[in-house]
Amino acid sequence: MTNSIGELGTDATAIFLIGTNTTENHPVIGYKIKKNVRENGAKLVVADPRRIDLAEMADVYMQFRPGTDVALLNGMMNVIINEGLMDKEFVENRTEGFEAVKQVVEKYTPEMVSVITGVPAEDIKKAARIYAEAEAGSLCYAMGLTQHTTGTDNVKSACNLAMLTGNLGRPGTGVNPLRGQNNVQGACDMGALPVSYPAYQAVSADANREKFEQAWGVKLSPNNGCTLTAAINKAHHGELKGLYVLGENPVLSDPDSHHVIEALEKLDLLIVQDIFLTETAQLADVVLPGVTWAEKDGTFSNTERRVQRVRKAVSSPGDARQDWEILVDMTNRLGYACSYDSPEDIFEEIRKVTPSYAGITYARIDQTGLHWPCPNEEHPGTPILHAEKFSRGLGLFHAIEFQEAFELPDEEYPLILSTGRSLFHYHTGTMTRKAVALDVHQPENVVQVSPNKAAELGIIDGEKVRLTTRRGSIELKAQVTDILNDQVVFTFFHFSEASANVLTQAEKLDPVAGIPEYKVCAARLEKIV
Amino acid sequence: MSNYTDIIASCQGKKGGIIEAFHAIQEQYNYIPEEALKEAAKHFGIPEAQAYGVATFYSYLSVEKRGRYIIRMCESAPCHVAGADELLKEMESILGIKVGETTADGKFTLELTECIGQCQATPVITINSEPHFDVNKAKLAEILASCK
Amino acid sequence: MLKLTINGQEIEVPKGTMLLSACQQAGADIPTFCYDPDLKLAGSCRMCVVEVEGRRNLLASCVTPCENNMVVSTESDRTTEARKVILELLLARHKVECMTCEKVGMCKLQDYCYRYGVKDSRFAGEKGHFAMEDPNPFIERDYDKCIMCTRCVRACEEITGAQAINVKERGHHAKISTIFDGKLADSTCVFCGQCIMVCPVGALTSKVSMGKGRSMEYDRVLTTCTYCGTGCTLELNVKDDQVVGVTSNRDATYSPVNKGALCVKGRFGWDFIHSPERLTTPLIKENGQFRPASWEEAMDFAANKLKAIKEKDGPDSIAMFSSARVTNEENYLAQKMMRAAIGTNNVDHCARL
Amino acid sequence: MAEEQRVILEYADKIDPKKADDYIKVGGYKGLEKARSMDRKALIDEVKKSGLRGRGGAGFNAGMKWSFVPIKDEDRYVVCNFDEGEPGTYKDRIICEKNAQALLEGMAICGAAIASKQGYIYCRGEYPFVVKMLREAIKSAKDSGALGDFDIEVRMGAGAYVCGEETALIESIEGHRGEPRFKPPFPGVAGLWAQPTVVNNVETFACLPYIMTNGADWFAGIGAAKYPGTKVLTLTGDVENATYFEVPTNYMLRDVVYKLGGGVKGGKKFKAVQVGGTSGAFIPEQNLDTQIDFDSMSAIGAALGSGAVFVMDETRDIVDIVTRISKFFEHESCGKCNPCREGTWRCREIMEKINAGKASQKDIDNLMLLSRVMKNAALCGLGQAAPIPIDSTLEHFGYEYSRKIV
Repeated sequence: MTNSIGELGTDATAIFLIGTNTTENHPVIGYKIKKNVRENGAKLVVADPRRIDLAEMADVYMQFRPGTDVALLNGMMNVIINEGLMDKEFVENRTEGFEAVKQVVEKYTPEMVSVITGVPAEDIKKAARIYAEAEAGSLCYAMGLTQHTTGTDNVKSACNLAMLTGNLGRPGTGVNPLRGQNNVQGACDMGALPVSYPAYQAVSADANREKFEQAWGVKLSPNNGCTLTAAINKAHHGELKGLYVLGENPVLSDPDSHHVIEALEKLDLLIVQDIFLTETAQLADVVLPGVTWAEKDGTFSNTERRVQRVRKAVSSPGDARQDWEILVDMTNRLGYACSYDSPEDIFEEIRKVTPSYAGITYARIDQTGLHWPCPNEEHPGTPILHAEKFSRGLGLFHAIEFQEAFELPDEEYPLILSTGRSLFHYHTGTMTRKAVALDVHQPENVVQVSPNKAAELGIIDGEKVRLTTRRGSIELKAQVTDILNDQVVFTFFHFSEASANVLTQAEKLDPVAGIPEYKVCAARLEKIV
Repeated sequence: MSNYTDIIASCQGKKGGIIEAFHAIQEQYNYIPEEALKEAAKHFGIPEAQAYGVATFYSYLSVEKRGRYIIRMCESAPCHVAGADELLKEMESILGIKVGETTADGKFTLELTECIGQCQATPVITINSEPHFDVNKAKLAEILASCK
Repeated sequence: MLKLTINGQEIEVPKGTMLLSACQQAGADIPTFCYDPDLKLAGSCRMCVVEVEGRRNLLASCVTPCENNMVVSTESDRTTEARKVILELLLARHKVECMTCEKVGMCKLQDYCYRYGVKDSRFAGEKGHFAMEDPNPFIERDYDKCIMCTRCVRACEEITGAQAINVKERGHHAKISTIFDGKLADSTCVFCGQCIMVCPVGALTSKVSMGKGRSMEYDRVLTTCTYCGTGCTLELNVKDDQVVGVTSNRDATYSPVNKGALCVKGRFGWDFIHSPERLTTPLIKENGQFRPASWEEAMDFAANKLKAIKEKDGPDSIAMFSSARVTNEENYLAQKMMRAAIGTNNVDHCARL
Repeated sequence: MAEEQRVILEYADKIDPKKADDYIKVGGYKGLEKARSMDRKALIDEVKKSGLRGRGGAGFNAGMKWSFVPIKDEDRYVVCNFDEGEPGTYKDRIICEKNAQALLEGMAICGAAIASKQGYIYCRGEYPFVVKMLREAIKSAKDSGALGDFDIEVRMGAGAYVCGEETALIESIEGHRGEPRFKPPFPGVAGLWAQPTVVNNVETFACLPYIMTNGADWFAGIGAAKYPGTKVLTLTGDVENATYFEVPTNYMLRDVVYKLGGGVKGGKKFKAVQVGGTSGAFIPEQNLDTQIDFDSMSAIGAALGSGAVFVMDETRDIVDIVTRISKFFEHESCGKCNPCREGTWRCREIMEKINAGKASQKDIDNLMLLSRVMKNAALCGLGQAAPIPIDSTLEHFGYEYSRKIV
């Protein structure tokens, strides 16, 4: 997030949510949005293919066809430019590349966009006005925006919209990705990415490499690594031989599970370090028992870049071992000598090579966490990014054309399948499926289908049905609900018994980020006879 | 009988008018059915639990099905000293039901009420909000017989 | 500034200050049930009444704005009498089962009865009986213990925005209820448990923690939630080296993101920690079957194989999936291991999934 | 009825209250005309000068109340409290049924004083026929042009005595549970929809046209000096003439019972009179020589309240009646505050125990303790007043209790 969570509850006067079912996936952020709308009269615009909880209280709700995000955002920009609602001063002083965008969005009239997205032109206009005219407009998104073959384009379009309206750099504004996992921000910050060292220092830049070579006292590879999804493909092709999986469960979380399993089975060595014998661990050659967050010390960085403490509360069971100790041990066995006394000791090293974390110490975040960038120990942290200027200087507009999703419905697979999370479970269910109350409350997967479509297919609520794509098929209960339209079905990916990712496609990913298109693929729903 | 939506819509534009809508619903149904309550909550933009809280707060509103004729016996002090207790016993015995109950044929529901502001002629009962004055045993039979 | 005399002490407060806050500033400990600094004022429990010279009635300090020259007494005979009677009235309706009540140690009714020496109630009579229904696996609702402070209703509306509950009926028949007093699961409830957080008595408790330990038996360890990226802080309740529950600290210093508010996963989804299915020993697969191994053996096995692959096929034939769930420190070590020890940049995690 | 002095009810049954024209023919809407010609401050001063005090029970100076209303950009409301729920009271119904236009005119005068264009009449749910009549009366007044741009909407209560409390009434108009708010803020500053709001009783509003037409001095000269004007009373219970009367406020209570009321029914002896509705004090024979005005009644520990006069003869069982009254309060407590919700319940339990002859002196002591705490600590007037019948009967009719104690 460019801005902090608290601002959504107090400072934002208009909130535009696209591709985030906030009350289910980031409940506490959802509370703040609701409170701001109810008590302070903040305006709310919701764009989502499903009429989610927050849509009920929205000033404008846009139920758009999955995968048409760019068209929708371009349409809003078209309205803003044509109605003279853009922030000219901001665009002139703080950005570049606007003319190209202006040219592209010119043809995205609300009427034309309405045809693509299925959203009434009038609603597009209303939404655009609310966001553009807001004193402080916050744009929030989650995986609904990013998990597309055009994910990067979608995000760039969202940034275009924010820059066009000057909704950046002030309290209550910002482009705010709501990140789905406790420490996904931190994992990125720490360089668990194939192209960068900690703090997003590109591995391809010689200066960076030299810096780390010096810090670590070893020669480093100048080549970008491969992404997670690419690694699976490489394993499939036999190019990747060994894989070390730390607390991940790609069998359930990665697209096209059959493909993933085949790939993992082809490996010479699969090491899995986890707390349970996950679906992925079951395929491993060696399994290393790590510990839960309740059993360890350390830090997590949340979606607003706030670094906070994690504290050990209880001992770990049996011979399960601190994850950091396992990693240090392995590193030593691999021939690179290193030793640390504690997680804090590791953090001290992190500070030295991670400029944005340099000013953060365990002592400083003992009570209240700090937002990075925090370059020195006197620095108060940075809740709001881009206040004076963007990291690159001027904000760069990207002119983006709408492209259809990779796999569109056809006669054989006439529906659009979108996948995501439920309030009651988390990711691959490794933890929540073993949390008794959560699993009792929601013990199995469902596929959400509109009343019309259900009636057309002769399906009744609660009936077991078959959901099929070109990759595979799962059987699960139908949940008949009017929150989605007749062309779309939705299911959750937490349940190994009926795993959504058996169905999703891994063939075409976003070319830049490598993100899979979990939000759109062609599917068929059938009654089981 | 008009449907809930139409009845509720007739209170359109009355800010905070959910109680008015409840009255209108009761006029048709003698109680507030669950669906009507939900519809009213939606119409007036208030949470369902709150609408239920409102409907159950007021003694003239009921969320339970009642008879076609709702008889209410005033038991406030002026009616009390005028013999309300005995009259009530008489009513219970004629109708064969206790206070709060509805006759098997769905005709009468018997309820108690506090003062209805007709104390010039105690004891008083109301039948579907219409007051009957100086009620005694003889008059009671007559009044009940007039309910078809 | 306004000048007041509270229990003989002169203090100054800014205009708009409520009497309760002024009294607290003057060092008075005023009992409250319905007052909650994070919620709208109710002024209904009347426990916080104080005596102000020249006023016929006692004033509820939580809803009375300070006025200049008020002379206030917070523990006068009249206030004590009123508080004792209120406690006795509440006790008369309360299902007293402190022996097994989850809230012991955190129960305001119990604390205040102790403070004012209220052993039993002179007004004991009929008890209301509210059916205890709710098959949900998270929240135990025992309205025979409810004291009608309505903090749960306000928290549900004002903190979470779920608006699932409200007060139904009136007088002593009044009760906290969903629409038609139905199950929470059929309402707009999202099982965040904020109602449990604000309940001052044992009416609302966690089913997941039931019977596992009471507040004086456990320590609270402040940590950050393991689920979504919001980064809520919470307190793990630890008794005998076991997590027995989750509570939250509502002070923004300790809970800057969520100020004590949690979601269903954070508040009720912790018991996997002690799941019997946890991995407790390293495993090595032989002939398609796992067998337990020592750490030495397992680490050796893994390291030797990795080294062999690197030798044969080069460092880029090895990859690591680090994790969005482990700590920064562990992620740092993971990428450092791949880069410094293996010699590849093939490290990624499920940021995109 | 030579004893009466009819001001509000002068034309009772001689004009059709629904018809503005009928009212105008007997001088109606002249007061409003005059009020509108006046400067707001002068108008409020005139009402202050008349000494008109609230007829709903609290007896607050009406002009004074209006003067607290801040005149800023926001809307302001005039609300008529027509929730008369005090058992034995029906004078507001009579005023409406006989002279509804005076109420409408009075509300419009108040509207002129606080620059409000919207009035609400909150009528109790027990009077659906009066609601209907009022709506016709409003339409007629609007059609005649007499009300000008002042609009009045009638809202119907639904059976909750507590809604007679002004903030509970406001909550009810807003479509909420009729639970009283804590004060401050007072409605004059933040009332209906958090806007400045004047809430007055039907009778208070109905006095205004006559004050405006005849002058403040005229009104101030009627009845008791500190509570001038007339008061509509309703007589119930063991009295020959169980009906309504309008009398000057310096009228004597004994005369209410014996002259207007025609004495105790059936020639029986007088035992007690409860004035002001069910929350009023029970007054024994020795206090009958008291003026009915607000202050004189307060002096004997009673209250004029709504003007209900409930007479009990020598055969009446005071404890039984108070037991019945305690049940009333138990039923009508809104349940918001502890002292009232729990207190009214326990009062009823103890009263029933006493009435059944099963109580001891200990129970009486507990009752008195409870009563004191309710008066001291309850949130609103309902809980504070609920013990008054108990206290006043324990004081004046203690022997009736002693008789039943074991």
